[in-house]
Amino acid sequence: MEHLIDIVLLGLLMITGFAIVRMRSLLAVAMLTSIYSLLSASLFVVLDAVDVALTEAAIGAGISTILILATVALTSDEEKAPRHTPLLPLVVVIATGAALIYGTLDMPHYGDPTAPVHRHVAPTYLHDTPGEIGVPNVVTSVLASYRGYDTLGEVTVIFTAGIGVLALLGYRTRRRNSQGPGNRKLVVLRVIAKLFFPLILLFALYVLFHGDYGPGGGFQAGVIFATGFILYALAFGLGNAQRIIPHQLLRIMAAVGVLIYAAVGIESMLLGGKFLEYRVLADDPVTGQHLGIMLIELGVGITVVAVMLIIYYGFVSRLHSGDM
Amino acid sequence: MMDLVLDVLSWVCLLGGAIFLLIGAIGVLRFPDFYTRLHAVSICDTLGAGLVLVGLMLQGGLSLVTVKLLLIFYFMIFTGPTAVHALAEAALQSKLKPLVDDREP
Amino acid sequence: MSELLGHYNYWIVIILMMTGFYTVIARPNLIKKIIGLFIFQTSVFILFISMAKIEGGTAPIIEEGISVYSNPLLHVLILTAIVVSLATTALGLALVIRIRQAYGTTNEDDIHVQDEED
Amino acid sequence: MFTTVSIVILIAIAVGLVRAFRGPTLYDRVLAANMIGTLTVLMVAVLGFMTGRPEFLDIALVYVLISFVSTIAVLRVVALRTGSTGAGKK
Repeated sequence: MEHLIDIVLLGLLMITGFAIVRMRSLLAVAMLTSIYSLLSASLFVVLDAVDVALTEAAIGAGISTILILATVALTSDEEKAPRHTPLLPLVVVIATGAALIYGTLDMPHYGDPTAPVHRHVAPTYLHDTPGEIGVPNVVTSVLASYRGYDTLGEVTVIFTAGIGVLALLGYRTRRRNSQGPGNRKLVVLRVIAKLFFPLILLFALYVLFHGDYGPGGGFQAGVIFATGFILYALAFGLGNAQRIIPHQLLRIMAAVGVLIYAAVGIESMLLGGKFLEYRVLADDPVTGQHLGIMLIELGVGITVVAVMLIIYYGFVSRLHSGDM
Repeated sequence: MMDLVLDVLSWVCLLGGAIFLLIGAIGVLRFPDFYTRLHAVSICDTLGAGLVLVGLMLQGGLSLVTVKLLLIFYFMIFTGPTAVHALAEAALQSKLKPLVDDREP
Repeated sequence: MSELLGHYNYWIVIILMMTGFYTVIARPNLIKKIIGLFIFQTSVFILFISMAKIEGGTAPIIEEGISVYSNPLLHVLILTAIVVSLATTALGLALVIRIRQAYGTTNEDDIHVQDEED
Repeated sequence: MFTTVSIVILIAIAVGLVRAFRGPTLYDRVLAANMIGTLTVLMVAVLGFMTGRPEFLDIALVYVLISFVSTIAVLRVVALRTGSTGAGKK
């Protein structure tokens, strides 16, 4: 049965991909991109990757779509036809595709438990996690502990992207919220936003600290937290959102998150371990691991929230009316 | 005995939800204009989704799963209508005309 | 038949990948190119997650009474890759906005024409 | 039984996709995206029960929130566009 769902979802994804290429209206393409993300996220659930599904839904269907839409709104909607007939690209693409498909013939079958990818370090992680780290979610333990260096690198990449967007788009603070004529139409949205804003933030904290036991962690929680603020900004205007969490604070937060992460590493060195070796952080190795994972997830979360909001503010503050 | 009753109830709810989802989907495909399609989507969002979630709650029994399902239910009954309302508002705002039957009665 | 089912995921992934690739190289609109890149990235995610799946396995969250789990390592790689993909998408879109400011267009062909005129 | 429900959900998603492709207005596409969001939530919930690990409903919760916020965001951005240039009708 799961096979059937897998096959149907992949088919739908393929059709959506073709439609995205064919369609000329970029706003429509942005909507299809959002659908594409949702479909791939549900595919990840079918393929057992719950953490990945959580991230893809929050990032692909949420923030990416909003950014693409904001860019379309800032530039132009219609796509011009290409000047040249796309014959050469078509040949290149078909040739590359054929070569890649030829390459897959040597790959192990889908779902094969003896595939080389399952023979290397993954069994060790699965086997050692309960004893060494003491958290049930192996994805969290690999992400935060076994491969903590990688994750530090990723967080730095996010931080750099935030700086890049800041350098390219700058920011414009809005002191006052414009009380334009359109605002009375937002009553329903505002009531709902007031109701949901605290719930979303609470849920983000749950995802952050429950990440050891279920799907979740710093990346996902950060994005959900930022989504809460985006909802607030949509309902009450960007100016009011910036009053709650001003731009200066965001820039500090982005740096603080990375620093917390690196500081945990240095702290563990000072306590006589290696860089990011959490078990020296407490008397009991397992408690130390818990503490370390908690702290670095917090750092990741803070950076991700800050960078997401920096990006969002950067894009949306360029839209003219500033109502959102 | 109690288990059997709960099971049957939950199957009834799930099947009912599925039927409403199907009806909503057909409506989205077949209705003539945007404003009529909104009605079809509302069926999916509230009745269809609600019944499926209730059916799952009956399966879950008294546990954290049911609490989460309740939370999803709670979110859904608020977000669905709000989103549809915002959509209708935005469409009206952009002067999208509803399709009117102007034949003589 | 088993050959077909065994490689179905990979083939669809390659078709998606090529769709994204085609959009990037053949379409002159810069936003469309970035969306093509997004499709390409997602296809890579699906490739990795398909490889991580083990028949009869379940999500890699340890619980009593379950012995087969899907591969957590690939999940970790893709989890971080998704966040990085957002970072690249955001940077790309920011660049598009700046290019539009400088050239007044998001069409690559028009930009080339303007560059040649200068 | 879960199988039946998930097949129905898949059919409904496919129908929603058809609507998203055909349009004709942007609002129809947003409507289709919103519907697919709802259906995905249900799909994830049913899948959890089907595979016997229903504790992953957090994902479904996130989907509800995200699809709501992105629908609202789309509408606000489109409203800004129609306000300034009068585009976005088709």
